[in-house]
Amino acid sequence: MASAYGYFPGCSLKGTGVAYEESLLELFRLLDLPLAELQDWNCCGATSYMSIDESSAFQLSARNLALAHKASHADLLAPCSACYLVLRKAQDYMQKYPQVAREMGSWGNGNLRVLNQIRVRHPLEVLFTDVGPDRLRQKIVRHWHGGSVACYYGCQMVRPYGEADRDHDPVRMDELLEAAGVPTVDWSLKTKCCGGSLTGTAHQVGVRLNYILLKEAARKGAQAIVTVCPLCQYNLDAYQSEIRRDTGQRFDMPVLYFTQILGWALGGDYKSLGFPRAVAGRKTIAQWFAPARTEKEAYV
Amino acid sequence: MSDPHGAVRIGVYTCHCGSNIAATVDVKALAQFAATLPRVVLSRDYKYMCSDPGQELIRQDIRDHDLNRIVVASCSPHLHEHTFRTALKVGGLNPYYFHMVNIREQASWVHVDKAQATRKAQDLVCAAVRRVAFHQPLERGRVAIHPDVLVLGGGIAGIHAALTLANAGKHVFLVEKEPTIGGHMAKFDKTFPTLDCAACILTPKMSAVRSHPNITLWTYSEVTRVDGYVGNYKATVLRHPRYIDEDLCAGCLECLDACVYKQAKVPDEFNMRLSKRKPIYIPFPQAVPQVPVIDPETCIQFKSGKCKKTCIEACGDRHAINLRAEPEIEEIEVGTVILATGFQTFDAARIPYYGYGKYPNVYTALEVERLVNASGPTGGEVILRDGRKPQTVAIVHCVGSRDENTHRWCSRVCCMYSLKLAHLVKEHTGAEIFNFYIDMRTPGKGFEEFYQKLLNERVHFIRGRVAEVTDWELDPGEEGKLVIRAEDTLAGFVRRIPVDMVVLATGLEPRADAPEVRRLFNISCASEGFFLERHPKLAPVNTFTDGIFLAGCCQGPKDIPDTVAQAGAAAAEALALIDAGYVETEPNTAHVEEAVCCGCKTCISMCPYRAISFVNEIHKSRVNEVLCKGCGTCVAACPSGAVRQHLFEDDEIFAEIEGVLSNA
Amino acid sequence: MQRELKFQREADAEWARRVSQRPGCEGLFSCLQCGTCSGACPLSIYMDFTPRRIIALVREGFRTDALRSKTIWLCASCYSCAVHCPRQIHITDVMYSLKREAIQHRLYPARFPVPVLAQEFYRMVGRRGRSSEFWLVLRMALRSNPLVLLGMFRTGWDLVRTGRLKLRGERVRDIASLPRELAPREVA
Amino acid sequence: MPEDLKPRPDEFEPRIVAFFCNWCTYLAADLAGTSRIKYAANAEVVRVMCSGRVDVQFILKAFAKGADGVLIGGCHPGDCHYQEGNYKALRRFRLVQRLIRQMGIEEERLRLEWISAAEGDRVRVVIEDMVKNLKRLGPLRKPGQPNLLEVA
Repeated sequence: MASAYGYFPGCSLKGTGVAYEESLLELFRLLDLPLAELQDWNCCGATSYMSIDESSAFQLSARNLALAHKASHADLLAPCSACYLVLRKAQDYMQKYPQVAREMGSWGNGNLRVLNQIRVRHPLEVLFTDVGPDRLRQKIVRHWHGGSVACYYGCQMVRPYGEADRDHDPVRMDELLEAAGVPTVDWSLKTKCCGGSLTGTAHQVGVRLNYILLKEAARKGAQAIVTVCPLCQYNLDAYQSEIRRDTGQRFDMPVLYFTQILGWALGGDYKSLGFPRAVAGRKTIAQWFAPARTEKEAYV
Repeated sequence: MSDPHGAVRIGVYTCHCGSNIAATVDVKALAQFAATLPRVVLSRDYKYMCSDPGQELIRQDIRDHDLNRIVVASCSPHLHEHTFRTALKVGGLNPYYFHMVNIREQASWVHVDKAQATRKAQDLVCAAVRRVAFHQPLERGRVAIHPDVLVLGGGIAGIHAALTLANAGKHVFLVEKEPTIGGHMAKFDKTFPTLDCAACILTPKMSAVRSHPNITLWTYSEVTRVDGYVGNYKATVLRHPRYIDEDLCAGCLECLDACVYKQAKVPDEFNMRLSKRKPIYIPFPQAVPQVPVIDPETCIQFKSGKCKKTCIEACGDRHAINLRAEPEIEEIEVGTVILATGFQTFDAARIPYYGYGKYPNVYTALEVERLVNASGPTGGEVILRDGRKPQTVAIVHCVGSRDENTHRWCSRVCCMYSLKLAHLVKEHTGAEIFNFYIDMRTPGKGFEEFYQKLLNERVHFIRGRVAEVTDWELDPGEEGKLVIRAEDTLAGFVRRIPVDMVVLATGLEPRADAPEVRRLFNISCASEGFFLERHPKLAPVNTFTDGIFLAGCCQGPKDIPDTVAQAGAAAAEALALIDAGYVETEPNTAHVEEAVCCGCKTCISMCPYRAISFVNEIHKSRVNEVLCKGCGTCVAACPSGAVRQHLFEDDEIFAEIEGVLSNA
Repeated sequence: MQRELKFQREADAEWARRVSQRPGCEGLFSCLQCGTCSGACPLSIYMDFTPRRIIALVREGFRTDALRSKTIWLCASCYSCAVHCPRQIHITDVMYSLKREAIQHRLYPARFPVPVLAQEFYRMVGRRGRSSEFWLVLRMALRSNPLVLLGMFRTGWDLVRTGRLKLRGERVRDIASLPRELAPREVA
Repeated sequence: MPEDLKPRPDEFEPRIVAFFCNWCTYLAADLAGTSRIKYAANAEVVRVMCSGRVDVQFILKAFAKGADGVLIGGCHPGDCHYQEGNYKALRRFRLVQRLIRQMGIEEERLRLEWISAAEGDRVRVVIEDMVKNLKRLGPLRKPGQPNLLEVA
């Protein structure tokens, strides 16, 4: 490993997804994997920006890639599935479409090849390929005493431009968690969309999608859902009380980041892994992860 | 200065091919241009040169204008070179005083700019005119045809071809990879659209093969090597040991009962692994030959050497079982070959969102064929793996067909066999059946009527490709069922339909070993991997290698009627060659100018056919023109230019090169 | 009663051709109308036209019908259609392309929050280089339907007490180096 | 796409002599035709039975007589209709490449491609690509520069 992994947080990990950032940093620290935040990064463009102006959306990505190049990062980690997809899509379009390439020409001092050489990667794929279940297994220090979980991959990480996992039936999160001794349930909604920003715009529709996900995960015997994307986590976590109000169904199901669980298994600290930031299933979370003494304070 | 071709009088004919050429190449201008070329005494353009009047034109002009060289600018020589050479012959000219210019496939059809296409056509004509001046009169050689035929593949195609040839008194070697003949058809229960039972129409033909005096049947065998050329092929056949002597075995099958395995434990390939067989087994009751096979992978004796060998006891003094049997090699000589190697079905697991291999109640169509079959694993009862009778069944069309992510082509039979299975399953179970299709394709005799019949049987037809087969439940009615999610494109909304059983109508694809077979017989594959016919319309069972013919699905997906028809056609093509007794060979062979040959022997190492020998007396090489295939590799290699090739003489090709560059 | 008849003059074939030439919209005309996209789409059941029908509208040139549809705004760009499509059409990118055109020509459904959010997001990122969920949602709500804010109270509080709601918006230091907001282009 | 194939009057149009084997590449070119695949009209085909027949002299002659590029098309390795003629062609090709380099001719002007009877579109790809490269290289006979091959 020549240089450190570049780390592109994206807006969510500084906001509602802060627990993801915390656990990611903690986990990489525990694995002694160097991680350096991209200096002065900007928004990836995301789906909304793409809906207004494609070319400047791509230029936003280009700026980030150029920054990564300047910081001589071979790999750029994008934990947010949306950022991950958008950055990779920008690279894909640069290669496919001359007009896009022309518009992005000003970045990376006009040399687009350098922007394409940067490998935009998702932490899940990094942990799976650069560390792998076997090496992870050896580093496990905490024995799992929680229930079984449902791995939820969401949509944008596995779809067209990504290579984080197989697009229809991803398995890598399951394999990593099982290596950490966590039992996972096999369910069919691993890659069904959570609605993304629709929970904010077409609220009922967005919430409904998350209700379906929670219901099915519960039906398959999962006591928690594990995610790889801040938006998925937010949607599944934050609206459970509302779902309860509308449907009368009480899930109170923890929705965690895979980085939190792996971090915990490697001996990470409860707080620095961002566990207290969960909205739903706080009791379960405390029981599963909090050190006995802090348990009381853990669920406020 | 004197012209070496003084006496040469060339006629050039430009074909419009309707508008195929005329639309992109200015044929008038081309003809006028040709008229200006040296030694061209006549240049015409005509709507269809290949038509009778077109050919008559050439024949007439040869007489009226005593032409002695002919150039035709039209389509690909692969299409009509022979036609025009014959025209010359009839016109009283040696057929090799001819050269053909391809201005259709390689000009008018591939270019858009008329000026450019015309310029290119002119260059090509110019090249031909210069070349043809050098042409010499040539005679075609003759090679005797060996009357025996090799048929590779014992499915319905191979069986039908073999029987047709055998009945015509030709000796046939029928080679099959599996322990029995019958192929895929033997696995079917009924056949569409007539619903007559597959076994009833197939097994008589199978036993006819077995008993036919003119057929040598080698099952459990493969062709490992092929040499020679049309009329004289030598094939090496490897016969895997089945450990039971076909001549000694009476087919009493007592050895099966005697096997120390009281219960069958090995997944049965013939039943799509839906049932079990013993290590010593016979694929199915009507198998031909009626001789069991021992599978060394699972037989205790082969694995540990510690078996009571009860099978041998049971066989008694027939001594048909020989566990020490070795593979046998057979060398045969045949004049022609018919390839009927068939197809394989698409692996449904390649489309994860259809859940094959994940949900036990998702089946492939071929598995269901066995389930509805009276001699199948369930004795013809359609029951799920858990023993339940399905009340609702979904049939998913186009699995591995019409899909850029898997196979682009339409597999042609799936719509019809889906209709058949829908009918049969409904008949067996009374279940409610949903067909999910993109387009219903029923273009065959009685096909559309069959579709109508099923509509009246109240089978559901939903126009929409299934997006997922899943087990997540949204509606109480879906508990414990498989849910089909698809857009009902005609009703105009998305539907979720809970079912007990899903049947995936998997498409047909080339066999995994098609590339090896292709190499073995030196033929081509089309881009999708099926064997390539010589011409899609005019030579559908021929290949580009003379004497090798295609029958059945190895050439592309087709149903049983088409397969049988094609097998008959292939047999007829072979018969035509055999009964002619000989084939004419192209005279484009190599020959050595002994005066120039320095005896360096370079050419000898070049020839893959050992056609060149060294004559020590005169210390020079000599080409055996019967063995020479006319590739010309030796010619190009000869340092002293002593080896030459008829029809591809250096002068001729130089002239052609100068021609195409004449206006460079 | 609404007329259910379409005259050919309402079909803009030239527009269809142009759309099919936009990046990501290739293969529009190879669509089989098999409906796999609609079946795979988690939101098609809420759309006024299923994705398949949008493709049909576009390639037949029914521009306004396509651009006014709610469908394009309900697309959450999960790309499920794209990975399922047997013709490998990137339906998601077709939707994007239509969204952009609808925005540019103000053809989106009135007071429909999605385009509003998109525009707010666009402005915010243009100005600050990063987005802040809090301010974004606030502005969006104010511009579309302020009442929703009431419904959001509970969720909002949850986020505040878990320290996940940042009121101080993030911003890029070197604003100058941000791409100048270019007028939406490629819409012919 | 047809628009791109329209020639620009001023532009240099390279001349390519293509030696195609009768069984694979020539058939591929025919297939391109029957599939109505469109490509540049710069290449003119000389049919030989096998790429193994392509004589060093043919290549030199082509360059001498004004070809800007020479393309040899044969069957894929292992698929030769005459078992191994294409391997012989490959050996000879290597030799000639070294030879023409000595004569100051860029190696890209001589190209050997394996194109099977099924690969109609490959014919387009190869020819289009070769035309692109040759346009970049410019004419073989640059004004003033003597052509070493005139002797051939």
